[in-house]
Amino acid sequence: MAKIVGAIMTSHVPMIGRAIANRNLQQDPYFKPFFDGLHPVRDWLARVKPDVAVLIYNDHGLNFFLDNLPTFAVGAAPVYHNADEGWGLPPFGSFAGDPRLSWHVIECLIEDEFDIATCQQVVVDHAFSIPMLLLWPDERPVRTVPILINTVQHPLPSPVRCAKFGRAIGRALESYEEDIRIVVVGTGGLSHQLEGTRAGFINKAFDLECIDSLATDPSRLTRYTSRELVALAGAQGVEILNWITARAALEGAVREIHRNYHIPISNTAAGTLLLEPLAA
Amino acid sequence: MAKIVGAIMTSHVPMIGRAIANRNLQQDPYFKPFFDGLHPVRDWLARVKPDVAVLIYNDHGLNFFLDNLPTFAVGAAPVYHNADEGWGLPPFGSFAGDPRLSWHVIECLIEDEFDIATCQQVVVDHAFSIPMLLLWPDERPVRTVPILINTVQHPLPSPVRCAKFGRAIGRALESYEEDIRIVVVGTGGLSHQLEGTRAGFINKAFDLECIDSLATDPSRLTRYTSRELVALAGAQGVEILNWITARAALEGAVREIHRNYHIPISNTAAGTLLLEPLAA
Amino acid sequence: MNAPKKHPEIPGTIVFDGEMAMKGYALNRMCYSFNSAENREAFRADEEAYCAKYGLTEEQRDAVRRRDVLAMLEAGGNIYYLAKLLGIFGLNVQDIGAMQTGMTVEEFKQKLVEAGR
Amino acid sequence: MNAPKKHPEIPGTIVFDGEMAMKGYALNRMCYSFNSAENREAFRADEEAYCAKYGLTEEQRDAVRRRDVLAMLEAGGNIYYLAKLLGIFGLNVQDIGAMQTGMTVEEFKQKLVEAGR
Ligand SMILES: [Fe+3]
Ligand SMILES: [Fe+3]
Repeated sequence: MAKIVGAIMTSHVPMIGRAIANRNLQQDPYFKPFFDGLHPVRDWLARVKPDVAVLIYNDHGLNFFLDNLPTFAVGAAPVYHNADEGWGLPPFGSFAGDPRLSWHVIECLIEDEFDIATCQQVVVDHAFSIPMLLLWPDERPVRTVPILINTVQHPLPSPVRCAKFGRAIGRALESYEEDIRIVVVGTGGLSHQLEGTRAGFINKAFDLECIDSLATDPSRLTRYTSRELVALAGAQGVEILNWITARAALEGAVREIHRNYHIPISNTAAGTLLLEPLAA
Repeated sequence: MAKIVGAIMTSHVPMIGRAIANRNLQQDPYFKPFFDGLHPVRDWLARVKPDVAVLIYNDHGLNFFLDNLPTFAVGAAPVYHNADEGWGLPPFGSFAGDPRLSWHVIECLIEDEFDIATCQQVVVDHAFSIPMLLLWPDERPVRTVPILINTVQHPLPSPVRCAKFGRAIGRALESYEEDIRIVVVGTGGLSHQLEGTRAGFINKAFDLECIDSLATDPSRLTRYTSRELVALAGAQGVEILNWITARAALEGAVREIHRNYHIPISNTAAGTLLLEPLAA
Repeated sequence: MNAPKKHPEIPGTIVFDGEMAMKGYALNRMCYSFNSAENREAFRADEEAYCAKYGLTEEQRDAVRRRDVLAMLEAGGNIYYLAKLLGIFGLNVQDIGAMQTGMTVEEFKQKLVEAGR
Repeated sequence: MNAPKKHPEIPGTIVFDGEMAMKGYALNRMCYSFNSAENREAFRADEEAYCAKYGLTEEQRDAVRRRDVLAMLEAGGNIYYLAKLLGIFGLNVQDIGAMQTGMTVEEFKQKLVEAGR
């Protein structure tokens, strides 16, 4: 049977792409505090060697438009191409899919009454490619399953619904018959806001509360509405929904392997968190 | 406050389009038994004069492709155009939307934990246009809200989930603040199958069971899985999910105003059912 | 929930599930393009080139060449998309019903009329 | 559930909900087209014609002409789509952060560094 070996949450700020394209920048004082936080995660990955990464993220207007914007979507393609998003980030190539696992997850989620969209083709954006390159800078040893959450068009799914969705994803993965090791990756956040007169908003206290809650008591975050998350974490900080969902894929008690928090990368408070199920 | 005045279920067989384009055919013995069943429904509509029709139907590969196929979707456009589906049915023009009501429904459904896709543009197919023309042959006096259910790509939503979805649609409509009268229309069915060596499959006994159940005890239909509906009603007969959803929008006891059942139109058992909430 | 159960077979019916969807994507994508009259024209003008452009598998191309509906379904074709291709060939749902069941179109129509008795 | 409650205002923030979506559709649809380099080129070549083709409202065209981000948001623009248009103007998220808050870019960056203290 398949086994979830852990959950990684990490930011996907486009500016990180610069320091991926030019690795020298990773030693630059601006980027170093964030990249230093990734080494323990890469060491852990080298040790646990997952076969598959399930990426829980939000599309930023590359793959989906407002004419058909799913609340939750699951990719089921043999390969996912990263593409031009229009504002200058160079694409980072392609990522192998695992359509058989995708369809298993889709079957389970529909049976569990999640009304997902199924996507047999997905162009993945920086919220998928940047975390993949952060976690596996030199090779692409894992197959991937993209799971997308709407953070573009309100009403967004509530934290409660996302937590239920994450738990259902976890159950689906654990019921897969093949003996594979799966890591769940939630991308985005932490606090930031791009638009409006509150642009540049950061909420360090709330970010630290989020990291603590996800590590020790994730139910604390499900008290909030998605609107309240916008107020507390900023309009884009609501990407914490991806973290909440990824965290909920782990059942039972967890062990915190690593955390990192740094302000700023571009307009964003950047964070990383690695949790392992205690049973693992 | 808004009020649901009734639910109409009717078939959307493309061949009906011929007798819409050429009304003389409606007196032809092939079409007459079906069209005769519509007169009491049109009389009822002339009497209750709804302001809005909410159409619950399935797209047949015109608006959605497998790259982004929602389980449930809600349209929120100011106008919906009917278009060429590739196999010869001439389009029947355009239908006015009610985006404000659409967004109200969307807000309510997300709050109720239905993971719908939102669609600010929808090209409607024969499953929308044919019922509209059957119900309002001479004018277009209602605004519309399209609600789409996946019947193309398995896994489909279960009858249980569809019934919950329908009830949530009903609650959403009834909580709308404007004093409007709304009719819910479920389209498609009844038993038919286009593909495979079982093409031409019809199940009269099951169709009559469906009509009876929806009129008197809709919970009987939610015992089935969607796969069982395929076995019992045919691969396309599974469109009964649209009827189940529309019926569930009505709360409490209902009065049956009219029913009609006739085999065949093209490959399909064609039916019509009109129910009114007893409280109305 | 646990792993979805294996579903019982439904006689004479290929349920279009993930398995079939994986197989049929190229064919279905081509068929979806036929919502546009221009694309239907391009297919008519050069069928082989059009199929190649959409990367159809050899099994799919062969089924299309032979106008063999059952083979198209076996190759992962979904009937809702196939209907657009079959329309180009001048086949409606009663024609393909007859083809798939090995009847004449008249026999197929008669079978449906009798189902109502 | 009953009618969704009116949500409290969030200072300095326009929540992109149905209300804004209804207002902004034409602008957002244009911006979505800028995922394609060819379309970005066409916009650069003839901005007015490109805006007309997508049916922008006068309010939206005026906001685009003036490179006024706050006005684009008021006109229903969604930041995820607007970012593609702003990229054409050579503006990144820190540039527009400064514009919207009335700071210089250096001041805006400094404000972010200070948020970490
Ligand atoms: Fe983001
Ligand atoms: Fe149909």
